[in-house]
Amino acid sequence: MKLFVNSEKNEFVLHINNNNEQENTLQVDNRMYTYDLIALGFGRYSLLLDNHSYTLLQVKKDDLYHVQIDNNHFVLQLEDEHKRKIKELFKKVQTGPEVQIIKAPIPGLVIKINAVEGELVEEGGGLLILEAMKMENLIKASCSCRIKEVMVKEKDSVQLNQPLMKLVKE
Amino acid sequence: MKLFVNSEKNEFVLHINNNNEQENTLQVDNRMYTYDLIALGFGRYSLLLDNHSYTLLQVKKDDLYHVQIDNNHFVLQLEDEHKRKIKELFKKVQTGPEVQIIKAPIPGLVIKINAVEGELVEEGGGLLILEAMKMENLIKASCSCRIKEVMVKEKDSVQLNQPLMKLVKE
Amino acid sequence: MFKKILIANRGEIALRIMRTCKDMGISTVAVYSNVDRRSPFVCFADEAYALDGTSSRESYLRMDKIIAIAKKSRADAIHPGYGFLSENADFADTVVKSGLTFIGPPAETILLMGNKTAARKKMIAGNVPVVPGTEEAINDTVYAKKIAVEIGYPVLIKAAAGGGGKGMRLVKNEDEFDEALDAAIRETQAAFNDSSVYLEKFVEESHHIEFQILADTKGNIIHLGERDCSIQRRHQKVVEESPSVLLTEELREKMGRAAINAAKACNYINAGTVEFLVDKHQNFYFLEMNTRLQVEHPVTEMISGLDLVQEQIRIAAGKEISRKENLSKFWGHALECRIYAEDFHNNFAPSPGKIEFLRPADGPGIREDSGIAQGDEISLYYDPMLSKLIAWGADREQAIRRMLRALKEYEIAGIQTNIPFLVRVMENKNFIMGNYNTGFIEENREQLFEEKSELAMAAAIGAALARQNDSIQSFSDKNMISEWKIINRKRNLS
Amino acid sequence: MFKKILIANRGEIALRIMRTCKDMGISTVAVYSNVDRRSPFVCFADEAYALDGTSSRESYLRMDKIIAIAKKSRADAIHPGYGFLSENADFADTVVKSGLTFIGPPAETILLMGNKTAARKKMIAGNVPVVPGTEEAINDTVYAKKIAVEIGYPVLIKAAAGGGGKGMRLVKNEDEFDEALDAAIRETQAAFNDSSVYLEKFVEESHHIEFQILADTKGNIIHLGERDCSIQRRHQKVVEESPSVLLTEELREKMGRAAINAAKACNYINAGTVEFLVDKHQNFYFLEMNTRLQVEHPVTEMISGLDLVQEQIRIAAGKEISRKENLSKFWGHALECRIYAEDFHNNFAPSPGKIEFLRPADGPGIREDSGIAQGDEISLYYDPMLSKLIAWGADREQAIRRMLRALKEYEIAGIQTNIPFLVRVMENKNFIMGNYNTGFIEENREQLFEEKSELAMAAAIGAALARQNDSIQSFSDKNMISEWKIINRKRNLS
Repeated sequence: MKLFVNSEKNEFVLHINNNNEQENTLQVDNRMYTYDLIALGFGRYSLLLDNHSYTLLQVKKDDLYHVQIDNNHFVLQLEDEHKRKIKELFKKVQTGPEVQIIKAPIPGLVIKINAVEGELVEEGGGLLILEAMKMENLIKASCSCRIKEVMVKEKDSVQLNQPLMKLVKE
Repeated sequence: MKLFVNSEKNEFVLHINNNNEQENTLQVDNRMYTYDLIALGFGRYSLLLDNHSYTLLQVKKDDLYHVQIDNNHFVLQLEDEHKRKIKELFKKVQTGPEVQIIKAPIPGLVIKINAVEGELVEEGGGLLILEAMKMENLIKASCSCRIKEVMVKEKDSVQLNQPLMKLVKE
Repeated sequence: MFKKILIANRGEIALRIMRTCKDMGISTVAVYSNVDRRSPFVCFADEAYALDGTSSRESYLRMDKIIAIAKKSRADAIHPGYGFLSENADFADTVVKSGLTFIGPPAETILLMGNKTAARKKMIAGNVPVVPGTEEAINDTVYAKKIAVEIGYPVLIKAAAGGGGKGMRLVKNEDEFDEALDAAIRETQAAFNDSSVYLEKFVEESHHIEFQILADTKGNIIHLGERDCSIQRRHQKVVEESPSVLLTEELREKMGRAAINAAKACNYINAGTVEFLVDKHQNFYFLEMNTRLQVEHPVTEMISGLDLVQEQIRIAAGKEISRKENLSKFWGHALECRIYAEDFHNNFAPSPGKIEFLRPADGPGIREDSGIAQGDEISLYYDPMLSKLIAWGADREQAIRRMLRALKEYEIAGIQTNIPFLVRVMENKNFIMGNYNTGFIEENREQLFEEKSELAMAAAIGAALARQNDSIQSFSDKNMISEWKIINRKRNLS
Repeated sequence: MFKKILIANRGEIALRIMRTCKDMGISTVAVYSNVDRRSPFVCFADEAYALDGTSSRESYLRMDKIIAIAKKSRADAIHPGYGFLSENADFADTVVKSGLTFIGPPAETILLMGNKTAARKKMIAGNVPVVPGTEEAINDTVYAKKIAVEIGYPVLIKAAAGGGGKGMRLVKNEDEFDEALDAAIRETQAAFNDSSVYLEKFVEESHHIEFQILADTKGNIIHLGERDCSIQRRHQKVVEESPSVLLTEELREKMGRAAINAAKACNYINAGTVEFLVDKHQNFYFLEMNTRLQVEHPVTEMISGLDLVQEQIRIAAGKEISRKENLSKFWGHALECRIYAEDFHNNFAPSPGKIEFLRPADGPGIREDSGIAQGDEISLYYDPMLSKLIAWGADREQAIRRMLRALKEYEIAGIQTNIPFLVRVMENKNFIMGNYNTGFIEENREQLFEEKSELAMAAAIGAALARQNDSIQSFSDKNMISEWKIINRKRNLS
């Protein structure tokens, strides 16, 4: 089986052979490894890769795999060849201006909104202040954009990943 | 609701009132208590009984409740009035000689059998030797009885609670 | 000695205090807010009473409810922990007036040292060097800006009422002043119900070094050496250690003497901490005195062998402290890392959620003071600190290696924590060499926040294999069922 | 220094050794049997290799496989832990001949001290007092019985090849002799692959006191004081402490000197333990020397501040030990409790099963050396020890109180453990007063094995409420479903 695994920085192409022979092997970017994976329960796995031992904590959320090793977090996307081809086709037909949704990085209370609809903001400019766990957190613009829509108001309680503002790159 | 709870040594009669008023109360052997129970997951419960705090680990096995508090183990039987009446009726019709099944207190390997069928054994007499975790364990007779049946042979592997011998009190 | 103590706090510190109570044979009473009903400290207490409220203001800051519960449960004394009501003179006063013992200094001392501007004045009067800044709380923004220019940027805006980094803002130039002041006022109001702030010069390249003080009612007053708390994020301590690599024997003695003088100046009783800034020329300045148990007190416990909570309780009960001389010889070296529920790649933003799996570290040299259990829900209502990991070593190098090992061993799933950040601190060459100050995080940004890819391949392979493993398992379950069906069909046929 | 060490062991001790390796920057290689694939020590190692076998004989006792893996993984050295091959001179010899370093004493020393009867002879020759008994291993039952009468009952039958209580039987009179001898021979054969046993007088009301020795290749040899290991069940230690309440300064010095002489007599190198019996008149007798790391070594680590595994590795690498004088001043007091998977109400019979929930203890003064994780399956193939809980206190009283607190805090579900038994030991008045010897469990049966009912009512109420709670929950789930059905039906209608 061929699989594409993407993290923020890397892409790995995996070929997994599990023909139930003596040793399981897999190929990553042209190098062969033996492997042994065992589920420990509670989303924990023990992986031996060429006898190197790794303990993984793994949760799947919305098609993304959140994997933790030695307290390093990785967010991974897994695709087989079929899925990848469909996605590439979709990409080609996408056009239009780039729209960006600013989402709440933490749940909290909207203390102050610094931007109005239609306004042009600089990259790094303060958009709004979220209070959580008694600390204030300034949410900044990730690009120089125009505010298309402000989706919350002051004193709103917001959930994790709740859309706060819509920005358009012009 | 009225409940009878039996441990090896005690019996408690409980009346639980949970009419969803402000405070939950229950009555044990004529004394009233306020209570608050909350499930913590994994079979753990936090119980506040007249504000005294207990953490319980609980597993149900074969109709018996195994409860652990502060690392003290209790094996409890719960019956409502209906179940108790039926049981009492059954008890009355039971007669005949007392048969006792010696069960394996641990899983292990039968090393040696010291008793033969038909033999009379003293209370505390050695019946067989089970090896587990590299240590030998002598299984003793719990009463002065006659061996009715030997249900295993030497070198057998036995499971927890597997019947080993049948004894009859004469 | 007390028979029963009410702990007016939550989380790890409530549990920590209860542990010493148990060791001393003293019964414990917990009070809890609605969201904390499932918390380990509630389960661990001998008795627990609901405060019937969710926010701090409705629960852990409600003196009336807490004192009523103390009365109802027949507690003799109240331990306030840190934060919440621990530095509230009114509370200390009310506790005493209710006929109970407050485990902490007298109300007058709290009042004096709790008001950071009043404390500064007292120190100036006693010739203890203080950081240049305003002597009074600020009411007037225009005046404040003038003072800031006089002191010279960068300046710190600080809450007059409290500590813990809340309400604190670093202002690098005048343009930032208004916004920072607004935010500081809002934060201190929310945290301490008091909006007074003051200004202080921001001493660059400084060490934050504090001395632990113990003073009893019999006239004994000692210090237990220092803690270096210079590794801070968002003006809150993250890593603390004792002894400090910066202090010479001579400087330690000088600062220790100043710390004891500061404590004497306010007639201090019980455990307290005198905080100093030490600049690169080894000049030291009084910052503030914390009139309570410090979060990082375990570091001092490890190198002194004392139980500071036990000393607090002994002092409050009118007994002598169990040691009469200053601590000058330390037993090895100790480090503490605070484990927070936060996403360090996202400016240390809080990361609430449910703890799906928890396997803490253990082994030689490792102590943990934890407030959490598997299955707990970490809410946004309180401070995001989950636990404190403490490592002891015969020397600093061993303590760091052990801490690093424990951090890597620690398994927690369901929420993000700052553990990967702490790992990087322990691996940081400057930290290992002892070459750091309060600017550490800023100066080592690159290494501390670097995206790591060394384990990415193992993660990728693990994810792919786990997906396959789980689908094979459910597949073979199905096979099992269909085989059983076949057997049953055959049975039915025969 | 070594770059990579293979640990030829399992469970808590494998993990313990790996921790020190990590602290020293040394890579670790685990070897594992089929049932141990999921064990924490396999997950924790840098590399792990299957031994492809289940019983000890097929796996952890297979020298050939272990050495082949060491070669394959390019390890420089092998640490044998305790038990298994740790006191097997052949193994030590083969390791060295394979060009690897054995972390332990030379093969000749193991051979000499490993044969308990040969060691006894050596000690007699060197005028170290030994317990009366047979000088040779027993081959002849009739002769053995004659000797037993000469020594005088009660006598102990002991395995010549090993320790750890395996193959040991107490015989009170001649009637019990044959059966006990048979059992001892079978057990020692199974555990050590050697059926030789010998006889020793059973010294009643004695203390089991041992001295920790460190000796390097540079000629340094020191002791680190004693451990009192008199609390034993089935001739295996359950609770150990240091210092011993029994020893005076004078006796400590005398025994320490005898321990060092014993070590010198066999040209000892590395960490080792000299075991003595001390009778009620404070006479002491050499029992045996364990030529390996002891299970209870953490107790000495706590009161000395040393990492004994680190010292072992340093010595094996040809370096000096990090301390040159005997330990005469102890840092406080330390206790160890061994946590076994066993049912103490059923004569400490092993209790295997799956660990359904695990929340270990933590907090001030508590260290744990654990080999388990939640979800682990505890098998019957190996020793039932799960973990070691270590408590440190400024004095013995505080150490006991902290241990008691930690034991009560420890949550483990799915298997039975001896924790309730350990709690009773810590609560036992004789133990608290230090008034105990190897007969402790026998003499305090009543209190130790009493059926407790104080918490029975809370358990009963908890069970009843939990049953109700769970049924209400499933009931309300059903309600939810039916309401959704109604909503959907309405939707379908519109």
